[in-house]
Amino acid sequence: MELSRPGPDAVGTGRSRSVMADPGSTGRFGRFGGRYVPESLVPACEQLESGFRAAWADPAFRAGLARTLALHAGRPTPVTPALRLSAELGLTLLLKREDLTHTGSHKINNVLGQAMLAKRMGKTRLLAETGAGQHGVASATAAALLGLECVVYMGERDMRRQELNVFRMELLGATVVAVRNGSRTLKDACTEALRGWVTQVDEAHYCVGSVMGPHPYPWMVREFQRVVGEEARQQCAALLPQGRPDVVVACVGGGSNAAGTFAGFVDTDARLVGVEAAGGAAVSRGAPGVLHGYRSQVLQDEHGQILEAHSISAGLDYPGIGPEHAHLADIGRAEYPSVTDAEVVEAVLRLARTEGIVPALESAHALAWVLRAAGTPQLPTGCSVLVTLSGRGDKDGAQLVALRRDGARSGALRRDAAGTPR
Amino acid sequence: MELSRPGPDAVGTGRSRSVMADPGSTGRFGRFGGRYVPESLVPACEQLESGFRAAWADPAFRAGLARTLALHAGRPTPVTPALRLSAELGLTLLLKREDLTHTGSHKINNVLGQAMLAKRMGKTRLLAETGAGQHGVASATAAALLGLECVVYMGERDMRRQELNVFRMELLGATVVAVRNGSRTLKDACTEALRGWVTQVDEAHYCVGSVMGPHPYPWMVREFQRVVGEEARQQCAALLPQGRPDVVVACVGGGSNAAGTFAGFVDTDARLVGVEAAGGAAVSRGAPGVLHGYRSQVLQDEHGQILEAHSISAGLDYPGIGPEHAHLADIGRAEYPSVTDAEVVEAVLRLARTEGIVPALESAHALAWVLRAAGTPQLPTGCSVLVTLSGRGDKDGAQLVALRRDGARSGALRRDAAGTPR
Amino acid sequence: MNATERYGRLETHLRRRRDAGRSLLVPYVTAGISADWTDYLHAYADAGADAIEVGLPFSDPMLDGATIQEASHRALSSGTTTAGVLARLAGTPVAVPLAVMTYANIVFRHGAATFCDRLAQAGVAGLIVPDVPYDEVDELSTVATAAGVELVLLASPVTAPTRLRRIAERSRGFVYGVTVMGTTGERTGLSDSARALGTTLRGHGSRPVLLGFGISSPGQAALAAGSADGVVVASSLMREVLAGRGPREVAGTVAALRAGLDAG
Amino acid sequence: MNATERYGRLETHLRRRRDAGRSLLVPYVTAGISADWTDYLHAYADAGADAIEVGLPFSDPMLDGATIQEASHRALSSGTTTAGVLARLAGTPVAVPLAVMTYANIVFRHGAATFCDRLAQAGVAGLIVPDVPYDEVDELSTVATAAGVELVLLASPVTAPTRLRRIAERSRGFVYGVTVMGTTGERTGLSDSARALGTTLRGHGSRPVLLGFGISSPGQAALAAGSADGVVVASSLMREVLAGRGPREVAGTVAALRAGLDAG
Ligand SMILES: Cc1ncc(COP(=O)(O)O)c(C=O)c1O
Ligand SMILES: Cc1ncc(COP(=O)(O)O)c(C=O)c1O
Repeated sequence: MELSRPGPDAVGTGRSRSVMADPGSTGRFGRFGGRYVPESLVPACEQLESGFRAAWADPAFRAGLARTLALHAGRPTPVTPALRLSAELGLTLLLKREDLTHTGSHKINNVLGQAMLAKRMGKTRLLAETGAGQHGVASATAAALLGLECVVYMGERDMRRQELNVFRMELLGATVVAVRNGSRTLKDACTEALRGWVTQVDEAHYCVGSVMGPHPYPWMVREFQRVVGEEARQQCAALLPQGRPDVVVACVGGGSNAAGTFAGFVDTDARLVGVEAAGGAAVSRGAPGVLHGYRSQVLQDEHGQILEAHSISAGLDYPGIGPEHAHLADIGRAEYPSVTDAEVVEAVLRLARTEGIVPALESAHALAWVLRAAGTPQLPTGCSVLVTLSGRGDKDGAQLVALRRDGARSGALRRDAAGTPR
Repeated sequence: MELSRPGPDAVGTGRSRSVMADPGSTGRFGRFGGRYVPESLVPACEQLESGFRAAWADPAFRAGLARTLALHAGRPTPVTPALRLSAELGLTLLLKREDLTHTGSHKINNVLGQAMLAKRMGKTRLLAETGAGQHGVASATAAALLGLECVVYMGERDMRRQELNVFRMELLGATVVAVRNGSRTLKDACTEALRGWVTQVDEAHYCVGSVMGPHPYPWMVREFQRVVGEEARQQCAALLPQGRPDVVVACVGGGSNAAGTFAGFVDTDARLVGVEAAGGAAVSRGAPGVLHGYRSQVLQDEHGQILEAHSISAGLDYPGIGPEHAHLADIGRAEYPSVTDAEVVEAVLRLARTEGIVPALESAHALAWVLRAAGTPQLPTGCSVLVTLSGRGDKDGAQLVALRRDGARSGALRRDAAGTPR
Repeated sequence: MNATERYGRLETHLRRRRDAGRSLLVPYVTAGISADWTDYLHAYADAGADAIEVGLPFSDPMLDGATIQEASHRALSSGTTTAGVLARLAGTPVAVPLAVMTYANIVFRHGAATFCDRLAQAGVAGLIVPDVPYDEVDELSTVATAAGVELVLLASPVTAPTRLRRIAERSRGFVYGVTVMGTTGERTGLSDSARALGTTLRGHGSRPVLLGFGISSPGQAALAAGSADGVVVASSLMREVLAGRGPREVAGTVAALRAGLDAG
Repeated sequence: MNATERYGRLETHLRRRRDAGRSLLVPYVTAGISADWTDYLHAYADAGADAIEVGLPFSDPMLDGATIQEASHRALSSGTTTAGVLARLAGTPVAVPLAVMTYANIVFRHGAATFCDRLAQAGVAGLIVPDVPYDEVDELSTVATAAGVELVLLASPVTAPTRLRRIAERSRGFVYGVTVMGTTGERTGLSDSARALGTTLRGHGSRPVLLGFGISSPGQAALAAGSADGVVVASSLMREVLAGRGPREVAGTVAALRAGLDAG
């Protein structure tokens, strides 16, 4: 695909404004989305939808959320020009720094929104699912800040792999529930959280961690993450001569950081690129299906059984993708390439050594695609690229150390290579 | 000691402006400071002093540093009103959030300043000492960003204890040199870094990690950290009815976050409190001495042998204290109480569960003093307190988990207690 | 029998029995749980089942509790597929109507119409899809009807009154009243809200109303049948199946439930 | 001998020998390195030392390389203290003058004046404090003079010309030219800058100029003595001491250095 190079007048014009808009009461994005939940959860979803509609239309709620994001979570985050890497790649690379938020990823934007909404709706408890623990830690954080209880569902296998994050959640006062079903990982934690919600809908809000789940979640989470794209758009306007980047790139697990980023640019002519993990590429390797309450592209076998995703990054180890992304792919407004684990490790190293930033493995997917595409017709020399760095890599240290020990996936991590700037 | 409660007119008046000023060519703060280095390092210190004087007087340098701090490191950091904890303590508690900076502590302010200065002076390599690894990671980060080489000296014992941070430094392209002398910890790393500097003064800048070392370091590092106090002062003016906090509190290892914070308030009537670790309380338990190139209060035995500090937090495990702090204590402008490891663990838990912030063990010292003093004449009900949260607690997770396993220092960390909000 | 002839078989059958004064009993089995799983169907029918719910296993059974999760997992692990189950059912005429219970993803994998046609071809009368609620039902209900499959809708204790009426009207085969806020699984007693749900649903027409989720003992079944037309029993039976009890043995439990209902 | 009488003893002694055409040799030993450490002093003197540098161990010896660090560490570990060392020296008259080498913190621990008085009482003639550079020397130099202790100043290859002159003028006992940018420790050869340093320092007056740091072999010593009045030798001797060689054995090395100097 050739890079589209619109004239300046095309910015903010060519695209329909109805893309990434309010999906209405059905929660549909084209053929995707919806609300595939048991009847017992329908009232809760309806109540949440109307609660969110009211809050989102209430300037006081939005001001309160904005204030909390600013005073507590550290917004706005900067857009950093990656000067040395840009020079190496022959393009202008800008990084939206969600790694600098409180708790270290964009997840906090969403959980603060949902926690404040839950409190406004009179709920006293947050439920959350978590894989690697990032969303769990963020949820526990928001709950502590607002004086809510917090119960986090986590696969037993993930709990063993992420002992530290389990500890962090407990430190924050949350209760972590071990999920012993199925593959004992994220998808089972989601399922279990939905089950748990059914039993406590009155007092509990289920704080979904990405743009997935039944309506209104995909829409609501995108709106809570919209701040990423809106800030970035303003910041790009100040940093780039042409006012907006040619290409906007974000990694996609469920797709919340990508959705928030894209929301800021969907009405421009910027190309939108969501990068999936090769082992969890729901758009290119999935098929339409229903999982965790919504219809989307889902990794599944020919019989309709959900497949486990496999990625070096726990946060992208999810077999679905937010329904709005499936729709954006359908209509051609965004593309969803995927990158391999080895490319991801290379990208972590490359950014660390050129810009002094160690990105989360998740975020490094977006960067890995840029490294691959730079200088090809996909990303021609001289173009400008905004990459959302969804989170920081501190959490991945132990995993990378283990990788180096095994020497398995990437020669780039070997100790002898580590000392040499590349 | 009674809390001073000045009238509003006292703000910015009562105090002499010469406190925390330029210490001149001798680098003296009262009877402390100076430049106790071998003759072979004197020219390098002099060159550094004049290089810093020139840069600091150059608006272009300061603008460049400010831009890098903003675009890359995430400044300004917010001041967060700790609403729930304030209510519990009966006072107004504000937190200056250095934990939200890139790499997770105030250390980045200093290393970016020094790295940019080193580059301006034509150096091609940064040397740094590190204990827990925070300053080493920050230095490696700044070096990567500016395209400098980086060599980090680290005690062999600390390297074993902090494998992850060693890995992070290597990931960032730094070379970590194991120090096998003496106690094989921070103080030996400092000594070894000074030794290393002697052999490569032409091409290398020694990037000292706190307000210590020979002149101009204590002054220069305080100036690079001044941004913490100046931002906080402005932010407090917007947040507090009386315009400035009654008490300003920061933890003290070498004392850089405290120095930067105090610099913003020294000319007001705010009380200044630097909190040391009970096992590293250089002011209250040290004696005047000379270590690592400067004269100050130093933990030592009656024969003049330096003692190892012992604290739960690696970053405060240092037997000296910045000379300007020793001077501020001398003249009574600041106080330096100390807190125990057990109080520190309690403070971590308390902040985590009331505000959703897990502070670094170092930073938790400042908070622990507030918890102890709240409601006593030290911090009477209704007063306002600014605490600098110098860093985030992610790095301490493994240590706290180990503590819980041992059940040694604090019952508060036991698993059964963890689920219950306190 | 073509689709149109077949359509309504489940409901007709249940109505007839109910109208004869019988409390309805619909026991459950997970398809593929053992090599001889279809023997449970015959044994259930012989023990007094009025219809049988056949679980088509799904990897992520959102509305199921630990027992049926485990059963689904086992069935899938031993290679159970939708195609295989339906082929088996097609070759296994059972004396009472069957309703398949599965999740939306299984239904939509190759298109809902194709799925319903295959059900019909296998002789299955009804379909229960707990994660397709009333608002999402249009597409599925159209193709199910076209294929001659009765789409059973579920109602919960928190479903709003008008919505309950619509569900009752739109459901085919029977109306499935979910007695608890929670997943499938054994519980003791029967809540007031469960009884109220049965009563309300019965008030919205003459279609049979069955209560399910958490009903395990004959006494509970009898209690439930007091405010509905009958019960669905799943987890308590599957616990026995998982424990290795064969069709005859589990049928003993079904017979006991039958007796409880008949006595109640 | 009171302070005033004593003062200048080290320098007078070294000048006299130098003026007699002798290249000066100042070997080093770490005080407390072994129980019999004072025997090294006598042995050194007998083997041709013109003065002896006695290292007073410090926990954080910034300017010392691995060998002397290890020696300091061993001495401290076996309980060596300043007071103990000085008491021992007071009871051990040595045939040549002694200069104590230590770090600022040891000097300032109980006040520089007290420290210098104690040195004098122990019969020590000179003091070398490598981490008190020229700019910081006022306080110490005043009290040392008052106590009758000659404060030896150091100069390095990168010290600026005017500063070199001031150091040479202000130093007492001798001027210590540090030959390398680096710590103590053995090296091969001798750099041009080291020789230039010796030459420059000698140009600033008649006070003896010794070169030190990295001088280990008799040949190197002779080379160094070509552009200075003599040498300080430390690490190579301490390596032998650490290896367990006794006073007589190490004195053999001192004698070889003496021979090298005399031959050069
Ligand atoms: C840093 C980071 N980035 C990205 C993701 C993926 O989530 P999403 O696709 O919703 O942005 C995660 C999930 O845990 C994450 O931790
Ligand atoms: C988070 C944090 N706070 C405080 C300190 C202590 O340094 P200083 O006293 O110079 O602020 C450290 C040192 O590593 C640190 O990492």
